[in-house]
Amino acid sequence: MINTIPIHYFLLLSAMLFTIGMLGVIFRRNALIVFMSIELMLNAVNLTLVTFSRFRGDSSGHVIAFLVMAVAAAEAAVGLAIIINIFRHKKVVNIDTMDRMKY
Amino acid sequence: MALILFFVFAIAAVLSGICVAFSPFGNNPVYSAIALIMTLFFLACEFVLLHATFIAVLQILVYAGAIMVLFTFVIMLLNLSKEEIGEERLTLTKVVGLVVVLIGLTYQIGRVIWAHKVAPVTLHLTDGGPSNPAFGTIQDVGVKLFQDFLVPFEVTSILLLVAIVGAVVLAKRKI
Amino acid sequence: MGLEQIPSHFPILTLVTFLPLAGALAMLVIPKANEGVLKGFALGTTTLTFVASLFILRKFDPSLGGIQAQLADYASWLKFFQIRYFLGIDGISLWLVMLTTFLGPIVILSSYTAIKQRLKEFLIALLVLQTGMLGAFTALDLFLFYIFWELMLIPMYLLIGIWGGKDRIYATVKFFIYTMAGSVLMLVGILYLYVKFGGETFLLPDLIKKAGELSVVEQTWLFIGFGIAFAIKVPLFPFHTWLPDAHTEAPTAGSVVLAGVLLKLGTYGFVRFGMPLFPDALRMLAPVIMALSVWGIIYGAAISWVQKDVKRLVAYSSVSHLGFVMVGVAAMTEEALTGAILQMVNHGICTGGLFIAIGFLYEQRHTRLIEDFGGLAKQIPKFAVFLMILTLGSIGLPGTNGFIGEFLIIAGTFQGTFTPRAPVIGRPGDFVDMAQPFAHGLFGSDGGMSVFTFKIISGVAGGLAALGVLLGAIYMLSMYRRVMFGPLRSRANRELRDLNLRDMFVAVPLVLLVFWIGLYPNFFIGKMRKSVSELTEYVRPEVRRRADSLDPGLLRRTLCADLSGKCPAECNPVNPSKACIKKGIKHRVPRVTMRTLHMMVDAERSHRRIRLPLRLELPKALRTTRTTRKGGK
Amino acid sequence: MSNTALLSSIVLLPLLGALINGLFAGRLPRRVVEVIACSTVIVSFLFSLKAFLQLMALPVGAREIHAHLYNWVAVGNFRFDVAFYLDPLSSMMSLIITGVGGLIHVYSAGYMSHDPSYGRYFSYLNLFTFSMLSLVLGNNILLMFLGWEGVGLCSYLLIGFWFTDVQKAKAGKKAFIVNRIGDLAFIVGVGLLLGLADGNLDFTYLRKVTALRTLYLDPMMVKGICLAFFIGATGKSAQIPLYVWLPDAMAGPTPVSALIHAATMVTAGIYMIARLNFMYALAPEVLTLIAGVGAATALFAATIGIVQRDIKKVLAYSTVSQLGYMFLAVGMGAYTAAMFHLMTHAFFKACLFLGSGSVIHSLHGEQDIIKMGGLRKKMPVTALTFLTATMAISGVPLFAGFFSKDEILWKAFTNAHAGMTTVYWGKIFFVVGLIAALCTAFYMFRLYFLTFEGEYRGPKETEKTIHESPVSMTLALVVLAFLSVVGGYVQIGFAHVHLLEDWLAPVFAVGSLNVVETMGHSWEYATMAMSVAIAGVGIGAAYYLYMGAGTKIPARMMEAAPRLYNFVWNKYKIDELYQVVFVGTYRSFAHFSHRFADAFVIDFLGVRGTGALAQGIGRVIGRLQNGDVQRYLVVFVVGLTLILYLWLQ
Repeated sequence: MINTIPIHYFLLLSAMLFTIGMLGVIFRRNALIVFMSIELMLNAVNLTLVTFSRFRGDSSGHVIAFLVMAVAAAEAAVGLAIIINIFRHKKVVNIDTMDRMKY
Repeated sequence: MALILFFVFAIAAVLSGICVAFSPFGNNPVYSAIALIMTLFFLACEFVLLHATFIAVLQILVYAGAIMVLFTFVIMLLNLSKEEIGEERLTLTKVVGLVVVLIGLTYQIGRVIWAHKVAPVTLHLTDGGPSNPAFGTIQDVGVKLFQDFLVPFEVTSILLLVAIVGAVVLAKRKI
Repeated sequence: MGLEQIPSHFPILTLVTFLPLAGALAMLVIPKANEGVLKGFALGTTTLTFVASLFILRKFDPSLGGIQAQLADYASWLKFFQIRYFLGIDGISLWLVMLTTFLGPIVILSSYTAIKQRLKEFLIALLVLQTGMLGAFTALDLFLFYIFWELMLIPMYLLIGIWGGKDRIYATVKFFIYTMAGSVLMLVGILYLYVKFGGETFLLPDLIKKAGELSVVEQTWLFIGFGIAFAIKVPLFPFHTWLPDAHTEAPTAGSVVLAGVLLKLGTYGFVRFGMPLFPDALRMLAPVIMALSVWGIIYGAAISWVQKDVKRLVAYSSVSHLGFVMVGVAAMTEEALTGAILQMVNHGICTGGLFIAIGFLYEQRHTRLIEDFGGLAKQIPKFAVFLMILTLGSIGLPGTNGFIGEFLIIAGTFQGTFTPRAPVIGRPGDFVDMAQPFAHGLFGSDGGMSVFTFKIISGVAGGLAALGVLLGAIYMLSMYRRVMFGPLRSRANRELRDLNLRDMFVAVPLVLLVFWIGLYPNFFIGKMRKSVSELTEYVRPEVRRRADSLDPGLLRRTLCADLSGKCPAECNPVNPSKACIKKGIKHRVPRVTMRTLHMMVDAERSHRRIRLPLRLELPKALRTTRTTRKGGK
Repeated sequence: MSNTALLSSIVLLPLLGALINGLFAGRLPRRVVEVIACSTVIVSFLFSLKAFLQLMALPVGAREIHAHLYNWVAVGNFRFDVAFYLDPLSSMMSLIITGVGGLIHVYSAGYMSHDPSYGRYFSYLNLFTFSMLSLVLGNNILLMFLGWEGVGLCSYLLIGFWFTDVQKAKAGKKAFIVNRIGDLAFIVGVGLLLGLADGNLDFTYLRKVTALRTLYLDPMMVKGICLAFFIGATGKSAQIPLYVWLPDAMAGPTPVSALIHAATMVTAGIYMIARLNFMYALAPEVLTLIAGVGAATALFAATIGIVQRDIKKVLAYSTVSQLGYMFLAVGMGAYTAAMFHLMTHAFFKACLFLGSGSVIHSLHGEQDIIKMGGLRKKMPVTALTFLTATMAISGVPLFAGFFSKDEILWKAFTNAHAGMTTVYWGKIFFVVGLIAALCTAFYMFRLYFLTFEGEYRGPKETEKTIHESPVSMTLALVVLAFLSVVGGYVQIGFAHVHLLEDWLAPVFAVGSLNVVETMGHSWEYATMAMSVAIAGVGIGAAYYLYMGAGTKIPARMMEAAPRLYNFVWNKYKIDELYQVVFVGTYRSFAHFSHRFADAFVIDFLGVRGTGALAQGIGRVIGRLQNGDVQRYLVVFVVGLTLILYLWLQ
């Protein structure tokens, strides 16, 4: 018994991480931390994908997780570039100051 | 045994995850970055528990390695002062968000998960592993990737290319 | 479908429709600076279009019926959605197409010197607009129609917005949004029809065939959806307030096209789509439409009387005139509908001409206020004659076109009072739950409008519409007097120039048409007769039933009974005098009698009391027809 | 010459003249304009004469000439032709129109010789003749209506001929619009009639229909139609309540007043009712109403005429009054009497107007009779012809007016038909007519005495320039004066032969069926005696007050009852009343509609209100889209939670 882990444990872990990430996105003003929280959420999702992949015995979930990583990489690259750009203009990285929707 | 490992890694991941979003050490994003790296690491451990060795490796290499380096790079580059970081502010929206997330969403998700308790996942540490012994290996995932998911894979490469171009265009002062 | 059996012929309709668009495309390559070439090219294109449309007139066969069935051009277009490119023409759209092509060169000529900036774009917009209008008049596929309908909107929007007056932006946005709001409702209606019948067709004839399956409630809602789009375009009271603004701000050419053709699309829409697709709904809502349009006639006339701006005055007069047209449409008699279609053309000529005349003054004086003019008749006599003829045409003086249209509408509406109608509107029960309280007042308990009610309604409508003839004279002649008569006061007015040769080319065709339609309208009526009678018969099948049931011999105009001429006195044909009976002279029942008797029969059938002077024994001829009528049902 | 050619050339020749003069108005020499204008009408007159003779040659029952030109409108049930129809009635009318019209054209050549818009004037005048001829010769009501409105148009154009004068232009407009009120009723009548008559408006057809099928026609409907047509007639023929335009119409050139507003156009209403006598026979109540309105108008207008000072205004009110007589006759079912009076009135009233025109012409536009006097010596021909016509209108025995007016009064006294609730209506109308005759004799002779007798009262410097008018003008005067003497003899009853009555009998056959004479023939002489006596009293009073010993009395009467005088002098303030009641109401309605209903309720509240509402909603919702990503996320999470909550129930 001790060697088996019920699947919903993984799912709960994923949900907790996801919730933490979401709270981070909602609460933090610092754009960098918001970004990292997003990464956290992505990882939580990855965990779910991998869990179900294991559960179904089908490694397609791994592939999706791989693709998610690629997307996360792209997102991080572009997002950080945007942050740099905004920082140059406004000298702050606070997300609640970025509400003009166009520059 | 596996359960113990799971709990250790899970608790570590959750704690460091909390440190990412709500760092007890201060507002400096560096703390968050380090906490994130730790979270990623513990998650990689969880992946291993799930027989996802390839993903676990990628998690360390790509995520903790490449992406997080980019983050720290940017953090260093911006070199934010205390004033620039500023104070956190609690607004009505945020409070509403907190309440909803904690009570509503968590309750809902938890309810779903408990309602759908399914058969326990057996781990490879003991007998009765997956029917396919190669599950989760590079070979297994690689075959899938280059046969069934070839087009998404190639599209991803285009995405990355575009992201590179975009990042360069955005971050550069003058092109 | 049978589309493949359409005889192949030269696609003249497509040519006429797209010639202006082709011209507009060709004009793109002409450099901006060559204003003369641009104008000449646009004029040439529109003239060519008009000449080409004369071939339509020649090829048109007035003896053929069918909705838009003639000279059809067909091509499959978006196969997946069963959308077809299908143009056709019939007696109803023929004259509107001719009016559009006729006004084309006139519009270009009238703005020859008026437009100082962005001439090329202006001309292109006009040409594109023309294609849109022609397409809307000829399109047979509802989707295609919608495309053309919206295509007209954009050039008009630009015409008002760029070359307009002071408040042009306000006016053009109002025009655009107002019209757009209506057409969206129509689009919903079109799509509903399409989906309802299995997504197989957008073709009008097919939809008409299937529309019988619609319940009255559906018909009513669809009619309201289509109707609001058309009512805004007409514009029917109370959807009219965009019109004065748009007219006042639009450049002359824009006003002419707007009044001349664009507004007709509303009334045309009612005739083309409202009538055949939703006949039951139309019959039910006819009193409402009549009431709105009669009120529009009086209201528009009253308001235009107190306008200070000539253009606004004429714009409000359009509300009044198109009220006439709508009365004619709602009356649904053949005479009134003919009058309505003719009146659309008349309004295009007269009001179009009036706008040209105002543009002529505005171009020289840069004012449209009535008080700035006065006594112009002395200074510019030719112009005075031109304006007088248009004024007379628009107030409906006999001998001019306006009279024929207005008279046919008024008299035709009165005819409604005398045409007893089968008292069923829609299927009993269909409608009851939707408008019970409304129905109680206007309709009988069986859901049908009583003969008597319809008599009263259309009689009152006809009488009030006739009031428009008087009110029209009041505001038009007041305007004419204040602008043209009296002493020539202002110095600027003394420098006005009279019509030159180019203006004469604009004025003379309009004037000729005014008199042509006024004195020999049969040429115009003859082409539309078949289509109109088919349509009215479709909407009011009881009319056809009556015609069928009558012995054609009795329909001759011969009144007296006795054709042999032996009858000594003109005696009562139903009860001939004893002397005649002795001599064996036979009398025929004159047509009038037949009709009166029919009225009695209908009244008896519907258990309604119609005041008739005399109780008669029905003659044998009628007894048989009565049974055939029953049998035929 | 075929019938078609004959009839259409009668009608179309003046149109040809109008077109030529109209299109080349400025370019033709005066002489040519004159010749074209006059010759077309005169040739038309000759053709009318020829047609008249042709008609005479036909047997009595079949005196009809048809001329079909083309089918005008044919739609559905309706079918109207452009076709002409000559019967005794229209033949008589066409002779009057072209005859008197021709004379007036010739007269105008002299009268208008100094006017710059010579061509335009004659073009209008010819157009009028055309319209009037198509009115009387049209074979259906619609063609008649074409002429009916056409003459209205020409009247409008000619009243406002000198349009630089705002008052004149306004008078023209007023005439047209008041006429249009009548025309409105006319159209309604036509619309109703079309339903009864199955879309056929030919007079011959209608006559047969009504003669044949009195049984089938809804009597109320027929009465409604007849009433509508009568309202149309009150507009054109200037009866109460629509007479107000005619006095103002005197703003036009005097020959126009003579031709249009005295001799021809204003009689169109009488002609129309006479033409439709068969229908009015079915609506006797309407006939009584017509008689009542006619009698009231005759008296009412005559009383206004007594105090007027403008020579043309007096004549205008006199015209209204005389038209009242004609309507009285029509209403009594005495159609022949009405047509008889119409004819004689055309002669003497045209003569009077032309005479006044001659006076005005030589006085350079002076129209106030107080400033005239003694003109007989300077203008003997004018004075003599004017006197002749005055005697005719006043009913001096043996002059034309005597016969015709006497016949009307006699018929009023003796006729009765189904529409009269009591035979005493006729007696009442007779008495009213008699009083009106008294007034007529009085004011006409007052006019004559003030203008032509006594001493000249105008400014001295103009006195020298007073001269007799040229031959072209006096010629018409003489001819018309001659006609106003002999015109009455066509109806005089020798051995039971009344030329006019016999001539018109077939036309009025149906109409006079229901009319009965309640009194013997000998009463004719009694009424005749009464009217002669009344005329004598009127003339005597006028002589006494303006020529004889009592010249001071009018002024004293004026002072004695200034209010009454002013009230009558201001034409009972009817114009002002109409202005307030109708024009004022309409104007307030228009302003209310414009400013409040249209600009405020519909446009501001309705249209712009909708726009503002959309904008307001947009603004409220737009606040959600403030760019705060975190708020978006919260909203998103709330939504997600709700969806989950609902979905997982």
